[in-house]
Amino acid sequence: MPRMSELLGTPVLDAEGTSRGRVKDVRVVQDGPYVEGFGAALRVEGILTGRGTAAVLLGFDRAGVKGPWPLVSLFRRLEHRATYYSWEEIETWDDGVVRLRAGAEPEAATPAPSTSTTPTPGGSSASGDSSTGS
Amino acid sequence: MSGRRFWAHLHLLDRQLVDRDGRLCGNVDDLELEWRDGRLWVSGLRTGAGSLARRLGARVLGAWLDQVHRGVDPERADHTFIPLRHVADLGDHVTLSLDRTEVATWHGERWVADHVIAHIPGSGHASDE
Amino acid sequence: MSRFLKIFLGVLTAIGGFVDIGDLVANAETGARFGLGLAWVVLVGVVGIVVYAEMAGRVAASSGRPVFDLVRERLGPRVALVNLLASFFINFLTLAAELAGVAIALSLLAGVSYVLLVPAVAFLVWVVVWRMSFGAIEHVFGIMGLALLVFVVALVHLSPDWTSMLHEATHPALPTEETPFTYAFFAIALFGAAMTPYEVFFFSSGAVEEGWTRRDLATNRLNVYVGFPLGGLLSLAIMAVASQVLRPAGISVGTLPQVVLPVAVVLGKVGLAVAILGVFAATFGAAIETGLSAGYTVAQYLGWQWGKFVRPRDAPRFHLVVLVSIVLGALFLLSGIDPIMVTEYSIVLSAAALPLTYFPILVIANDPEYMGTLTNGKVLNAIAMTYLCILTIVAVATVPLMIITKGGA
Amino acid sequence: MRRTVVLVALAVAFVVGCAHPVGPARTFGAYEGKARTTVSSARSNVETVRLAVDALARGNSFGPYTAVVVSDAEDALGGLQGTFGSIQPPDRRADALRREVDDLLGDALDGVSAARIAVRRSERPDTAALVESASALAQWLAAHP
Repeated sequence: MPRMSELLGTPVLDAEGTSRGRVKDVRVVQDGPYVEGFGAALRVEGILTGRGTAAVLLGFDRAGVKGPWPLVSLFRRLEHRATYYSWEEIETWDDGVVRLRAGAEPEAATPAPSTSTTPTPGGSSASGDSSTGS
Repeated sequence: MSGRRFWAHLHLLDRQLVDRDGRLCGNVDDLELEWRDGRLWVSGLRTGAGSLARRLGARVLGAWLDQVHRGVDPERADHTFIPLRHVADLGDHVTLSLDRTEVATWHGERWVADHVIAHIPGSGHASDE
Repeated sequence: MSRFLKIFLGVLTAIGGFVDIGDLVANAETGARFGLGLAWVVLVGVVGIVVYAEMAGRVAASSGRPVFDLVRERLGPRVALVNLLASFFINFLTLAAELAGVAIALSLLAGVSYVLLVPAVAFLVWVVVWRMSFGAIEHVFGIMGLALLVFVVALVHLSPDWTSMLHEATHPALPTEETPFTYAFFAIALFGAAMTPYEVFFFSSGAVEEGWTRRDLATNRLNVYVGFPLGGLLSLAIMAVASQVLRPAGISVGTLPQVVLPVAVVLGKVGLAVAILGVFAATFGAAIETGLSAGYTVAQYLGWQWGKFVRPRDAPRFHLVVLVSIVLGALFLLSGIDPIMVTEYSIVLSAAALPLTYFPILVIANDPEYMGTLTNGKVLNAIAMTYLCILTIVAVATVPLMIITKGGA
Repeated sequence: MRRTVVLVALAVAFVVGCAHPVGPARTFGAYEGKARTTVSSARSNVETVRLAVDALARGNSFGPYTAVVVSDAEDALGGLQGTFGSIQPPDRRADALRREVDDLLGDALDGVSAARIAVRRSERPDTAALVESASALAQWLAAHP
């Protein structure tokens, strides 16, 4: 059985065999068949690829970290250098390499807010107060 | 199709595991994936020193630690794997519908509790007010 | 307990709990060598700890997550492991230094070598960690630590020339004996003493221990905004007294008993006894806090059950780490190492490691997924960002300065 | 890999930083500098003992505290004497300096030891020797800026 940690950090090649960096993060979506006790199953939806810096992991852009601005502008820029590919654009993942399909098109990493529900702020226990917190 | 979306690194990996009684019982050290119908699914969580060691780059040590976890389990069950059906909530921590005794990290806690802590007077009492 | 009393108690605890062996030694040492020429560093350090401790408390109250959980979530397991090893090592040095402080304080009353008292002190610290409730530990030692106010009394009793003292503090000049390097080195030591990372581990884990929620945020703010600056004032009094009494005699502080010597000179027997009690309480409280912090950091990195809010049997590995740390700390001291040197290294290395702790706190305090509506405001972020720059410069400068000045000699 | 290198470098720096401030001296200037550090440190210890003994004599302090302060200072002075004595003087001029400093340290240690003996016996210590030694040390420092 593969593990998420094996997918993360894997080199990504396009159809011509040119390197597109490595897998920086993996997006999963909860839209699969119903799993008793959990809800809809989690499907791997796509990968964020990029080169170098680990700054992507700080999630300044994707988590919507609000400040301070020098950090935000620096780390957002670094994070924007990464590109997102839907799992449909991936030809294969084996032998420790991810290969993209010919003509694979990147998408925006953060989907529009209407389709994306981020995890509840403050966790399950505090989520009740978050709306009344202010 | 719509549903909650998560980034593996940002929202799931390394989060605190909490059992059904609110007790801390390890971290999400990895996610287990499986192929079904040509798609890749998350089948459950991995926890325990073995998975952590693998992520830190020590594959052999990791496999060995996972084996130790299985070996010390009374039923030889693999409690380093937590199938999705036992995951009650994904938030800033991950809540399980299990008791912590059914999670791999309990092996270490139990061993230390029985062999060290139990021998010290007062280990079974909450602190004096 | 009435709400007012509880808040009052919290502020007193923050004042008394602010000072530990690092502050005692660093403030007396710099007072004796530089007069008030480094007083401004204490102010800078106090503002820094206020800003970041408040953030850590707010993060803990709004998400229920202590600092080291966040360090691993945001930095990943590898970087967090390096962070853990560094933090644990520095915390260990601090723990050893605090244990030595307790033993030395007792030796001043017993008249025997402090080394003989180290095993008993380590045992006593461990028993308190094992048996006493979190709230009791915090309040008892914090309030006993207020005995250090005797330094303020001594300063007032000296009736120094306040205007020239103020001038000295606001127009720092380099003493002829010193070089810019030693000045910078001691500035870093003072800064590290004021902003010691264990204070934040302890503060945020303590907030979780006491089950803080958003309702406790006002108390958090008051404790930090009022208590810590008053604690900083206490540090300045120690520095000022040393500069008034020890500096004219050409005394440089190399031992803990020298720190309380000015109080004996100025206030006599009773003052001396109170000062020793204060040193005892401050170091004992800090020994407990660093002992617990050893357990907090390891357990939080690995996801183990931690804390004093459960029975020791329910958090066995956490208690094992605490126990082993205290025992190793005692053994380290029994090897005959100079406790003041251990203190100096603990605070200087703390200064070097500050960004490791404070950067993840700053990121999380701005992350709406953890904080909901309670993310940092603009002004706070501007201050916090300035401090992050300072911390980074300090971290880079520490090791070279340590080599150039040969450890501040 | 790079991280390991950094960690090793830090460890080395730590050990180097820990090294005793008094190392070898190759020139007279360096030797004089070390003499200065030593004498200044000796003065600090003698003055500490003087203040502590004085406070005890006035009833401002108590025996156990004073005893600890005095024996700490005695240990420190013993250490200074040993360390300074083991530094190789680079030339003839340094030999004279060595004798001078050695005498000062000897007097300081004598005064402090006498104070320690008196304090441990709960006798009134003789502060005159301490005052004399302290001022001799201060004078030497003033003469060697």
